[in-house]
Amino acid sequence: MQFDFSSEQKELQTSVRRFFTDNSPNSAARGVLESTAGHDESLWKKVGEQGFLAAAIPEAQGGVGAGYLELCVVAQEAGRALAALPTVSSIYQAAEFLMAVGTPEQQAKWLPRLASGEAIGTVAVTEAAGPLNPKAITTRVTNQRLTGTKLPVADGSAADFAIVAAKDEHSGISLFIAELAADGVERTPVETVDPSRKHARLDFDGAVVEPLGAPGEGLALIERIRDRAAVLTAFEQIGGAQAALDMARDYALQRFAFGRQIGSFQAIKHMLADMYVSLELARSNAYYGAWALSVDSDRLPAAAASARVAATQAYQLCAANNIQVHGGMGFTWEFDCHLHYRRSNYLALALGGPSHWEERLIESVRVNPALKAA
Amino acid sequence: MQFDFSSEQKELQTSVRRFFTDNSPNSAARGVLESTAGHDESLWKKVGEQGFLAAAIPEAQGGVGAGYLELCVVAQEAGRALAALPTVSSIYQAAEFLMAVGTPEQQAKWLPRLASGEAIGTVAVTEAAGPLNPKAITTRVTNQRLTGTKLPVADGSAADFAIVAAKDEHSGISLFIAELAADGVERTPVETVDPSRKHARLDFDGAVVEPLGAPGEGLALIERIRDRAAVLTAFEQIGGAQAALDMARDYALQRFAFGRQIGSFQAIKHMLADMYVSLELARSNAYYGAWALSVDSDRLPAAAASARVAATQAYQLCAANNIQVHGGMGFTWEFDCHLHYRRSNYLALALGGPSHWEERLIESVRVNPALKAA
Amino acid sequence: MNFDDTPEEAAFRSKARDWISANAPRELHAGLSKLGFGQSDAGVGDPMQAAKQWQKKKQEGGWAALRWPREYGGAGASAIEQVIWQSEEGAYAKLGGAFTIGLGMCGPTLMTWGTEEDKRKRLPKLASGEEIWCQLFSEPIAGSDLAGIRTRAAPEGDEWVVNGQKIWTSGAKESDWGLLIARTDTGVAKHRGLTMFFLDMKSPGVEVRPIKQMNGDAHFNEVYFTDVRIPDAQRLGAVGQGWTVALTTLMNERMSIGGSMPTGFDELLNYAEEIETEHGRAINDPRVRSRLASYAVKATGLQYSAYRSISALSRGEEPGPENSIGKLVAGSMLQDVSRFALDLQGEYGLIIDEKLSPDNARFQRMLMRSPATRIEGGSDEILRNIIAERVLGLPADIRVDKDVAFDRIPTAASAGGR
Amino acid sequence: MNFDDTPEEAAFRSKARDWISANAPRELHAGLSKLGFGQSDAGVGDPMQAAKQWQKKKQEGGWAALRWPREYGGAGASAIEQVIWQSEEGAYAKLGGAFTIGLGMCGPTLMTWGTEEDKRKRLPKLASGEEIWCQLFSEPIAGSDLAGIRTRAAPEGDEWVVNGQKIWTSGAKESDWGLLIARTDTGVAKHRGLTMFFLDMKSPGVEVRPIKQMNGDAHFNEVYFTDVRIPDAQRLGAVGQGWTVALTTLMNERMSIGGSMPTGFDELLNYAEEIETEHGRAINDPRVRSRLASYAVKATGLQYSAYRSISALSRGEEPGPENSIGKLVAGSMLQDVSRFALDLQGEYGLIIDEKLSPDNARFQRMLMRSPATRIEGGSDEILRNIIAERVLGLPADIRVDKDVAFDRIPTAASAGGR
Repeated sequence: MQFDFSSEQKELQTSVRRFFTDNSPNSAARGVLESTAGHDESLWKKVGEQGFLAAAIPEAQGGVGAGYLELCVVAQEAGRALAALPTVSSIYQAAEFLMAVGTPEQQAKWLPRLASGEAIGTVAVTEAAGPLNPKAITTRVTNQRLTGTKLPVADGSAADFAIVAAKDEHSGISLFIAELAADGVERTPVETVDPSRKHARLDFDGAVVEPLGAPGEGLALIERIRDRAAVLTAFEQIGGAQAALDMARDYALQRFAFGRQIGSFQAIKHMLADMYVSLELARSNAYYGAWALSVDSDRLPAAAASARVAATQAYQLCAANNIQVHGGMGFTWEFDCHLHYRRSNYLALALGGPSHWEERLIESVRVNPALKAA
Repeated sequence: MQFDFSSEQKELQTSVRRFFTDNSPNSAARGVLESTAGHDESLWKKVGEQGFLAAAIPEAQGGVGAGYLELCVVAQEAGRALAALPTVSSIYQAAEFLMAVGTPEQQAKWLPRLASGEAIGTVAVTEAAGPLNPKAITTRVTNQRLTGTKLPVADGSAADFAIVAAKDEHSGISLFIAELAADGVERTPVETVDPSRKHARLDFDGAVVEPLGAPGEGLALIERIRDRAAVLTAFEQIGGAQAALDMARDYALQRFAFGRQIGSFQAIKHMLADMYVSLELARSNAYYGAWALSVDSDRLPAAAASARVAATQAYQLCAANNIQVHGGMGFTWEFDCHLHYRRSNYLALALGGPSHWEERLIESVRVNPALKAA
Repeated sequence: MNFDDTPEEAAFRSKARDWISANAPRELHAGLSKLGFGQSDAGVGDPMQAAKQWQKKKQEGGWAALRWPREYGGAGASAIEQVIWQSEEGAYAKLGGAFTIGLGMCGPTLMTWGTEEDKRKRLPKLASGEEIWCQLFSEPIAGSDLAGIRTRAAPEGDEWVVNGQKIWTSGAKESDWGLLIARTDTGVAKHRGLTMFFLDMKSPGVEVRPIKQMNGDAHFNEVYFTDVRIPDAQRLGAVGQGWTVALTTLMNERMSIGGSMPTGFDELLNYAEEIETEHGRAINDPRVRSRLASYAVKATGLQYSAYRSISALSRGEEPGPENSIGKLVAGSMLQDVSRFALDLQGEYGLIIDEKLSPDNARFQRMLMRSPATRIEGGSDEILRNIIAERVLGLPADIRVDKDVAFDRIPTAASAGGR
Repeated sequence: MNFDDTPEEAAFRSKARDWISANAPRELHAGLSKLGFGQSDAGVGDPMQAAKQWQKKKQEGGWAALRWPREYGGAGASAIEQVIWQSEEGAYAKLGGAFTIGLGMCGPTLMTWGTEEDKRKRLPKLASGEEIWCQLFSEPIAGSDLAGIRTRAAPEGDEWVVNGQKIWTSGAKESDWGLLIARTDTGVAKHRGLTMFFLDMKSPGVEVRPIKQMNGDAHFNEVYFTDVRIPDAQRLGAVGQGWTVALTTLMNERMSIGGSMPTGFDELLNYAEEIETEHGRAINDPRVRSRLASYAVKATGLQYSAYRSISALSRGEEPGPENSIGKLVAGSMLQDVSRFALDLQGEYGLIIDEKLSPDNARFQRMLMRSPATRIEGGSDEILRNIIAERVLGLPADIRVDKDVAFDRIPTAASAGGR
């Protein structure tokens, strides 16, 4: 048993962290947030060149083939750096769908370009508020033509294609690949709680699509891929939580009130201790998720849900309390606290909200009690 | 609008408090807890003589007829004093059932003796773990003879009669009065989390009973009376919570560590502040419940549930944190902290647990949105 | 214990209701009603103009500054009458945000510490909405530690010359007058070297810069003072007595009675009736019900606590530090409620757009506004300290800045610029 | 990252499993398995005898004190081997409670600070269960503030004469030896006047009085010292170095690796499969599921954090203060879980009777035992301070008792006996 990243993976982490420190200071995320840019294009290009995105994509398909543990390392640093990149949509989801059920042609067409960052893929599932179920999907495909509206679609304006969940001709939910520059697709930016990762509304009016994976299996596939994405997203979340905790700690050391560092007051000390505890619980759950993902364990659903639930709690707590420690300054646009607050709330909902994952956790633990604590 | 007790009621409170201080120090509750005594008999006698118990029982039936606000005042002080008395069973419930649906004969037979404390009544509903519903009741009455087992029954060993919920001959749930000294009744003490208010197991084997209230209305009646009892119990709970908070505060002032009063550490200060906040929220909800009870408002179900939920939270928090403030001493048998811890957990479950009341609160608020906050 | 109106109260209520129905800007009601916590656009056109119109009308009708004496532009009403008025005014009260600081804090401070002439000249214009006031207390270096302010006021003839910077000043841009606390002596202990003034916000040397908040709004400002001159006649209280005067202001902040803090409970309850979860209608989902119940008792607990305060007030008692619980409870609850509501919406909850988001983006706006509630007007930590010390009688924190001359108190700079 | 055994680990596991299956007291397994947190009667007859038998057998088989060197009675095994052993030992480990303090804290302290002779004489008997040790640290006046102890040790020839009182001493009645920290100088700062000893618990002048706990058990004791004589040879570390020695003991407390704290999660999950709520089977009730999920991530988070510690340990890193999270999280969770389980039982949950209560009164016993968890071995408040200061690098609390001679530190008595 070795429950930690290897020394090679830790070296990778050091170099990825250095890369993001150099190339993605918070000001870069802020730049995207304050502009209409969909993401940080120059960073995306560099990240692609480094091969970071391609860690889990096989060499045969243009990737690096290093593995999921390496991709977790990258995700954690991207989260820490607040990187304004389409990671969740293009890498943690679109590439995974293609690897899981894409035809050789689909894989050959897209995977190398996703791996290099040349192309961006996304997933278009949601149409309305509430849980994801067949009733919630009204978008429809007839004769390979898609009609309906999806929102919010992460990176919907920048993406080259979207994997769309729609009703097929037998009224099952199936997946389709829609190229977004094609006719019959209209994209409109949609404002979300975290504009450093832009979203769009996609209106399809007879756009040509091709099927992805087995017909009628759409929701099951989404669930399967979301488990994988949940682990990777959890690493973005713990990276972000760590950054928010570090910010808060540094400020508590720096800021004086009543003639003392505010970090010398137990109210602040214990708040920070609770943030740390929450983060460590999340980190340990995420490690387990990383292991389950890396070996394709049958414990992945439970491990992914645990990683997701704990990471969401930790990042939301750390980001909110970071504002609290900063006092009034924490609530200004000028300070970076809100970047983490926004990101924490975006990531909390990106793959379905906390309550969805709580449900999935309990369902999975019942099926596979191996996850139960000793 | 006058949202407070009147000055007469406050004077009553002062004298009731003085009475309990003189006659029911914590050592009295401890005495009952450590013995096989069912309750504090000498205190019960004195309380009866003072007419405290009879506050809400009409003069015509041997009571004082003062009103429910006065009974709330008494309940709060009884809770504060940890009084080892059958208040919840005999006064808040048995007397209420009789006043609500007793025949004139039943009322005449029992109410004056309940009012004076000469007789004790109780309620025997529960038979098993879990929610209260028709399935949970297997006790049965045939030809006015009761067969089955009830536990835990508060004050079951000391009570003269029990109001028993049982299946009637049409398989509806009805209420019956069973005299407990009669043939066919066996009583066995049952250990509970708070032995300062003893419970028993009652085995009925063909005991003679008489019906109380309309047949088939048992569960509805129980619900109706429990709403009333919930308000009164909430006052016992906030009285207890106040006492636990006071104990903790006093200890925090008295105990030194690191050369300072432990009450000068923010960790302790803020814990006590949170206890206070919880108590004030409970107190205000209880006041509203008292008003609704006193005027028989249609808002009583919602008000009672709110009072109950908030008071349970407050007493459980204050009692547990009182132990925490006391450190190791708080966990000894010798210190009184556990008396409140026990009582808080007993009262939390006495009329059905917190989740039951949460359910009832939301159901009632939906029916009567007047309770909704402004 | 009585929740119903007495006959006198009922008469007052009906009078208020009639007057409102005859005079209120009914066309604005719908927009104001749906305006949630953290939302600023009620679609009322120029909000300041609408606010001033409503305030002036109220004053003419005898409904402004209800509890102030008539000679200062008020209505001489009782605490309970004010509560009745507020419940009748309802959503229209949201028009009056610009006057909250002036009516709630500056006016009462002037009432206690100002000269008769000041009071007769300034208070009626405050009551009528003609003049707007702001409160110049916090500084970048002195938030929770308010007595640590550094803005200097130096005497020069019968004037004071002020230099320094204030922050978190609501409505500074629109204000005519400001209530200013400044340091007049750095050689004595921090609480002893302060003095209170009021000043014309149009004085030369006053510069106001809005602060953009994380939610995009800009309700707060920085205010810079460069050689600003204030006549000594505009001093409130003695030189060096500023802290005592400030306590009056802060006590009156707590005294802003009546409508308790918004908590988000009603909005969540209503929303739960409308939407579906994985277990059917949200209101029928036991998980949602349980959360709603624990929110419910907080919301009603705060509301009834406010009623208890009013009852105490109407018996002539002063509102005490126990009123600190309102914001303490509501602040974190708002944050919690908004997160919970977004969770119910799933991925769609990300959208923050009045036209697309469920319920007019109410919960998204609440999410982005609520972190400030736990900070502004006394952080959670300060409020817990107030309860612990002033309600429960626990010892003060150990103070390293007490009985030390202000200019010798440790600061970030003196600690080596960390 | 690998959760599976390496071939060497698998071989070790299978060896351990075989040995246990051939040697463990199988007849006790059922009783030990159902023994919950806060329950003491496993139905094993004389628990001390059963404990000593099992420990002796383990030592003979080479499975006791696994990580200790062989020359001191241990097995020279690795951290991961110890974890594997613990997972295989399973419920039988519950037999060994009496040795926890000795093996986990006193032994390692002796290992670091004792003479070679001490170690060869005492440690093997500790490892074999022949001798039981207790730890004499806390005092009535000094709990969280451990360095505030007042038990005096005065030198007399080559002996020390000890007077004073200790408290919260687990197993003092059964112990042969005790690890004692005493004050040898009251005129210097509090941390500097302490010295560590070990002593024969049968020495004249040692009196042990059990403390009855709120749950009726009596695991803890008071220990009184009246002119107890300890040879100077039984001093550990230099005179005045006691605090440093104590830190070794406390660090080893954290080092007690492997099985993480009980949290109550598994028990609650199993129970939720069995019972009904108002919404059907508890496990299908969304409210219960949501609570279970938030407990689940704490339980697994603690378990995997323990694995991370073990991995760090097996790389040769010392376990640090981050291990404080275990008890901090588990303590309040146990209290919460037990209350929640009782709530599910309704009024019936009041009953605390192994024969009547659901699941063997497991949750009732947990309710009555769990408040102690948040206090013993470092209160929640101390643990948060440790994390804040030693993990996050925040400043220490302001200390009024530092750099002050011990006998001049303020106490309740000096403050006027409040």
